[in-house]
Amino acid sequence: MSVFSPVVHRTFARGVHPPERKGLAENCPIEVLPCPSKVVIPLLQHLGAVCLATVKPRQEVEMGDVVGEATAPVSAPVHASVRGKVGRATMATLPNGRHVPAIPIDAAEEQPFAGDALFEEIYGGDYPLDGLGHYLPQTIRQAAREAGLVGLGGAAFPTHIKLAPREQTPIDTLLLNGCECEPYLTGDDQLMQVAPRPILAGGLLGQLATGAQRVVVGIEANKPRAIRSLRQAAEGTDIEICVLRPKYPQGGEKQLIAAMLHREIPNGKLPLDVGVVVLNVGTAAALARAVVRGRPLTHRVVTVSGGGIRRPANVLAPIGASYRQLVEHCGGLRDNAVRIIAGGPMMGFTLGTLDAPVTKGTSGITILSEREVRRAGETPCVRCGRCVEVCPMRLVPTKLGLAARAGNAELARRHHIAACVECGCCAYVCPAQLPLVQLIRVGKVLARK
Amino acid sequence: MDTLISLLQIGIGAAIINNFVLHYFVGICPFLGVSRKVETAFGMGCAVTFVISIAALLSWTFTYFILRPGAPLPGWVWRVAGGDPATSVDLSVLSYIMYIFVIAASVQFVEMYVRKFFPPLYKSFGVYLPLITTNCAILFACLEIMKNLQDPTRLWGLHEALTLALGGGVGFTLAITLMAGIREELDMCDVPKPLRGPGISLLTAGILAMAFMGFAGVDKSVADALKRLTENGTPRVEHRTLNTEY
Amino acid sequence: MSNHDPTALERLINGILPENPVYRQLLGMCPTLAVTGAVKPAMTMALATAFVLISANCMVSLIRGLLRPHLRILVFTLTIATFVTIADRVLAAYLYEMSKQLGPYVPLIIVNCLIISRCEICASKQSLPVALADAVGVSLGFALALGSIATVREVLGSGTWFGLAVLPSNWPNWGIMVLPPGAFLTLGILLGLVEWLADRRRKHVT
Amino acid sequence: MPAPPLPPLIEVAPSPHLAEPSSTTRRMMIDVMIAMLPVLVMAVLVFHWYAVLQMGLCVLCCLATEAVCCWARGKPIPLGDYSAAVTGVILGLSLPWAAPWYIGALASVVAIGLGKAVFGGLGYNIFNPAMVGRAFVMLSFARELGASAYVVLHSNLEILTQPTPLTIAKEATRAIGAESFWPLFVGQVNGSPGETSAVALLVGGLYLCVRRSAAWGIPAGMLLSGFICAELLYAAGLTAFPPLYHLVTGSFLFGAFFIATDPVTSPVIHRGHFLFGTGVGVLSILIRVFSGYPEGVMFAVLLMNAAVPLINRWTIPRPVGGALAET
Amino acid sequence: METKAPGGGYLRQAWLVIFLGLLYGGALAGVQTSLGPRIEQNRRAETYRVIPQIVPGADAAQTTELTITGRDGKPSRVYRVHTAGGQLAGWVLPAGGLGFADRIDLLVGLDPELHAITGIYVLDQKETPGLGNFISSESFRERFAGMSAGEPLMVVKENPTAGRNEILALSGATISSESVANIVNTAIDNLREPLRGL
Ligand SMILES: Cc1cc2nc3c(=O)[nH]c(=O)nc-3n(C[C@H](O)[C@H](O)[C@H](O)COP(=O)(O)O)c2cc1C
Ligand SMILES: Cc1cc2nc3c(=O)[nH]c(=O)nc-3n(C[C@H](O)[C@H](O)[C@H](O)COP(=O)(O)O)c2cc1C
Ligand SMILES: Cc1cc2nc3c(=O)[nH]c(=O)nc-3n(C[C@H](O)[C@H](O)[C@H](O)COP(=O)(O)O)c2cc1C
Ligand SMILES: Cc1cc2nc3c(=O)[nH]c(=O)nc-3n(C[C@H](O)[C@H](O)[C@H](O)CO)c2cc1C
Ligand code: SF4
Ligand code: SF4
Ligand code: SF4
Ligand code: SF4
Ligand code: FES
Repeated sequence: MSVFSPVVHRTFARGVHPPERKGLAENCPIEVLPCPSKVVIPLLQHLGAVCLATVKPRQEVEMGDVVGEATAPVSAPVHASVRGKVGRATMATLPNGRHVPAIPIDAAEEQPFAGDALFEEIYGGDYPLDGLGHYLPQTIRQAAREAGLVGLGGAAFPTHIKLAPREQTPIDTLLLNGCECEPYLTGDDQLMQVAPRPILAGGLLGQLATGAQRVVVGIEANKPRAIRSLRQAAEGTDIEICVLRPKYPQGGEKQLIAAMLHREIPNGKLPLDVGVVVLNVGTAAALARAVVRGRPLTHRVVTVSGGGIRRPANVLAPIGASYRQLVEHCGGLRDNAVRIIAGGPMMGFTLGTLDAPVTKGTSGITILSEREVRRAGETPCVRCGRCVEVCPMRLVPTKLGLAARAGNAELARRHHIAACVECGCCAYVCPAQLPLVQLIRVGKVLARK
Repeated sequence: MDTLISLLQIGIGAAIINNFVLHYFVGICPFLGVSRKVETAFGMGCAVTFVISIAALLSWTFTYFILRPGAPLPGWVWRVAGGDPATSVDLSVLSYIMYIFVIAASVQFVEMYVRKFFPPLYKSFGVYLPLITTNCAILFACLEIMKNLQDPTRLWGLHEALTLALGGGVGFTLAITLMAGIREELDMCDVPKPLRGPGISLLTAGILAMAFMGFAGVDKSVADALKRLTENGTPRVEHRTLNTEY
Repeated sequence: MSNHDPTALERLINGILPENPVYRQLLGMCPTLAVTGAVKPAMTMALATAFVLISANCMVSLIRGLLRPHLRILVFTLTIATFVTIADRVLAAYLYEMSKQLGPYVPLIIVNCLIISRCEICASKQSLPVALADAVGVSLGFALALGSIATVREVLGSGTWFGLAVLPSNWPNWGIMVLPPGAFLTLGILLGLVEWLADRRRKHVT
Repeated sequence: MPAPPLPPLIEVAPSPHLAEPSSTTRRMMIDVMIAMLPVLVMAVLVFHWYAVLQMGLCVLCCLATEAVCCWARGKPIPLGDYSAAVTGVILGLSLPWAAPWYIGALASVVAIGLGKAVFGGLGYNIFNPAMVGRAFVMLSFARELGASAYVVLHSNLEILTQPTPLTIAKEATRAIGAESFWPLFVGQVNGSPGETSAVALLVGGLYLCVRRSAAWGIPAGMLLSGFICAELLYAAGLTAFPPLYHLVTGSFLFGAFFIATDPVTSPVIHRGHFLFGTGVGVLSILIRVFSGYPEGVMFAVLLMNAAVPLINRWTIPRPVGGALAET
Repeated sequence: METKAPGGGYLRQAWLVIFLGLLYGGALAGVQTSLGPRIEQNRRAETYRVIPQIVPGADAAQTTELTITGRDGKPSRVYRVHTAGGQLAGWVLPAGGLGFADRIDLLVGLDPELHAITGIYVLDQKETPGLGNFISSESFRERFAGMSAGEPLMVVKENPTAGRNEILALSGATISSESVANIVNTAIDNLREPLRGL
């Protein structure tokens, strides 16, 4: 399509074009999940240290109360997402397989907000885009920290750390990541359509906190409505909207920075080191809410989509709601469902159960049906080099896989295994159906020794 | 010019056509034993090339002046000692023993010299030096030089002996480095169990030897071509007729 | 394995199959590859090697009490080189054609690791009869290996065995078998075969 | 409240959960066969049914050997991936049609057995199986496969009574004129059935490259380097064929598009493809011009196959963001 | 194991080596004196045995070996052969050069006047079995007998013309055939002048 469009949009080198299948949930406005009777709030939803529980069993909590506090610099507090009574601390299994302590809360009958009111509470409110100048950087960071803000784009890195100033490498650009290049996922798209102002306000606050000169929103050309809505809202501000040619994994921050700014992040370094901070659009909206209205992060938009779900939707869900509740809200599984994936189909983890809680990092639940996955058996690598052609990090995935299989750490290191972002492009194109990403994960552990 | 061309011919011949390993089967032990990793294999190749050249220098000297039939030195001693000038002295029966000691001495010498004056070089291939003493590739080079000195119609000079040694060493390095690259790959292949290790290495060497046979005749035609070009500048003068016209 | 020094009989038997120098220990690969284009030169080579090995082993065993580590290898080499020269001259005198055909591979026996390893492992430690038995055993094993490889190569490559035609005259000779690649391929395949048989026996026993 | 049971098929698998549907090993092999069609049509036009006979024999023997080898190792018998069939087709088309039956059969057995199975089967072989088989019989039956094998003096097919272009090039005493280019290009000459028609090979080869079943860097490198090398030698008067002739005669194009491109035995990185192709091109021409053999593609491919592990090592790309500094 | 003082040990070692050196030296000297002549005779017989085959009428016993310097400046061995009656029967030149695969060594027989080649013999070659190795065959060698030694030999693939000094190549082994012809040409060219002078 982009071949015929008059504008040739920017993008990064290599990568793949998986079928987008966004149509399933693209036109579903965000709906609010009816308050579940019970939520289970994991004390670790982010990259960093586990939180310390601050509530006792049978204690009554309000929506927004702190239930776990951060005890280390790289950590973020967690909050109650409903009003209710704390139960006995348990363990929850996160989608990535980790067992972490969690606080269950039995929701009260009476919730402060429900339905549209809840949506209004989370994403409504007025954000004066030209009246934010008075917020001090420390205030912003402090608010982000207290609100338990972590990246909503997937990595769930505590946001206040990202916003901390750096002396050696001043930040010049703040990027808002609205790519959402994973197939099926449409939550960010919807959010940009209905709540552009909080997003932009978050961007401006991020700018204030980091001292960046520019704020740019990166968004793929396949989301025309979101682009229009953001453009409208951004009128009169200095925020730029940069439209990108759709390609996976554009949303990966290294790729995004390469596509938009033509900068390469040295391996082992962070965007900060090249003077860039990347925030997911959802994170930006939550930042604005935390700073301007002092509200913690208690809810997020989750896309429930895929050929294995009866009624694909974008759902605003409280953190700690179980996957089962979301799936049932969306009509339940179809009989041909074969994979339940936390996140999108390219990078997400499969679950063997629906009893996992939604966390701050849950961008979607993808239920794939028999037809959508190809489960051809694995055959030997024919060294065709297709994986090499698509690897956005310019690695040689076939050698990484071989090295992992053979337990050859030296080979893995020689091929820079640590640079892999596990985007899955290589495995996507591999004609031999090698589980390259899985092998590379094994290889990374091996190479570190 | 002719000398250069004939040296080229000897060099090409020793390096790729009559490759020491793949054609004459000498140096098989290091070829199979020290070809697990490319770096070590290359180091071994360099070490062998080095030692082989020194050994060729020494053994040519010994053979030319002492060991070949009609060599000047023993003849002189014989006459000085009052022997009958008509009987020639042939010490070639001592050749093998001499060569073996020449090789052992070269290895010792090279090791000492390199350690003293080129420590970085020593670090990179010094460890292989002692392994080389019993390497037949080096003795083989000495024997080839002997063969070409014993035949009075060939009577190689030092330059020819050194070219053979250098060509042989380069060919050895080429073969062992290629082999090492392949073996690193083989470690990751699903080779049938009985063939793992030496079996598959030999089969690979066999295929490599087949591939190298493609060079048969290259030394001769390159030399011929160069001769034609340098002699009269008229290319493709051939003393043969062709009955088929295209 | 028992930890007593092997007896003469054990040495003899071990050398032939269980510790076959070529198939099990990969020693002496160069002559194994180089002279096995036909059975006749292979057997001549085996004979020459046997002569050198037996003489050297006996000699070394005789003087073993006098040997010091740093001079040991020197003495071995001197001994081996002398016997090789003798073998070489005898061949040239009585089997001139064969000697020409074997070319440098007779003198190369000097550096054949098979011989020096037997001197080192057995002869420099054990008495004359044991050293002799060891040398005979290993020589038989070596001859067996050379003979088997040469048989495959000569039969397939020339249709003959020991110069006698054994395949029908319309058999197309596989020329490659008598060329260098044939040597590598045959040895590789035979090694695999021996390994496979040994593996099966091991499984059978347990 | 008991949780309702999940559908029975729910499974756990590593990401990614999608795969490019058209990308399979089998599909690549089928592409080769499709690309081979024009070549086959020309072969049948030029050599009549002889062309197919040798090829059919080789395909059958290759498939049989593959089945036996896999059965012996207790592996599933993977004839469905068609790689053995491709080996058979390429082998059959590269042998002189008139070679006795046992040559095709032995070449096939060696190709799959020695060229492929001993390394572990599909994907593991270091050397191009078809070329291993061909080299084995070429070195075994030099008489039956040499230059004279192509010439059948009393054949009623006129083409077969002429020597092959390469023989002529090797023995010509003067440069060969331009008037004979056209038959070379179309394929109206003697030779192995797969190699005579340059135009059919170009069509098939381009299809392979466009389909990405073959890496285009290999033929590109090979043609470029072959041309330059031949030009230099021609200018020096060492070969009777102008460079363009060298590219369209013998198995140069066949090699460039169908043989050197075997993914298993060529490098995996683009820069490596080009290097590999360049090596094959240069060696092919050098061997053709200087060695005792009329054609060098087979040897050149085998030689460069041996260098592939080294090429792969030398061409490891610098990852985006550079190498991780050693800590 | 030995428990002698090191000094004594070294001394004994030195004696041992000297003793062994003498022993081996003696053995080699013995071998050389007893077998040397025989080996020399073998080497000679290799050539002499075939002389009657390549120079008709020659008697191997009536052969003298000469060393002359050829045009290339290197010493060359040649054989002057005689009939049993003592008449000059011709010359035999050892010659060598590269063939298809490796060195080819030949003997070339010439008539007394150096006008014609009387025959050739292949002493050593490693050409491809079944192809190039037929240069050793009787039928190939015969093609050289009677050719002129005054002008270079030519190799053709079919229908050699009588009187034009053309040799029919072995089919499938043109290169080996050419190599042999070239070696013969070079050897004659190299030695014709010096031989004339004898
Ligand atoms: C392969 C890959 C794909 C990603 N795709 C997206 C994406 O589509 N949208 C997104 O917001 N973040 C994506 N991320 C996460 C971003 O790299 C980055 O962590 C995020 O944009 C930072 O913002 P946050 O901290 O607010 O989440 C991806 C990461 C990787 C490694
Ligand atoms: C892949 C392939 C490889 C070949 N390799 C050789 C070769 O190495 N030597 C050869 O003589 N012919 C080879 N041929 C056949 C030649 O291309 C050509 O047909 C043949 O040499 C005819 O030329 P000639 O009559 O001069 O031998 C090969 C053919 C193919 C298809
Ligand atoms: C394996 C193999 C071995 C060969 N060996 C020889 C050889 O020893 N001598 C030779 O002249 N040609 C040999 N050739 C043939 C040459 O490549 C070349 O085709 C031939 O000399 C052309 O001669 P022709 O025109 O008489 O067929 C061999 C070819 C092959 C494939
Ligand atoms: C483009 C392409 C070219 C191929 N060329 C060859 C070939 O030249 N010889 C061969 O044996 N197999 C060839 N194959 C088939 C297959 O890759 C080969 O048998 C593998 O080497 C077997 O592991 C080819 C396959 C493809 C896709
Ligand atoms: S895409 Fe798959 S088959 Fe191809 S080289 Fe990569 S790992 Fe191997
Ligand atoms: S190697 Fe890593 S970075 Fe490259 S494509 Fe594969 S998963 Fe992505
Ligand atoms: S001769 Fe040397 S390299 Fe060969 S096996 Fe013996 S010790 Fe190893
Ligand atoms: S010692 Fe030499 S001759 Fe013996 S096997 Fe080793 S390399 Fe070959
Ligand atoms: S969804 Fe696009 S990179 Fe994550």
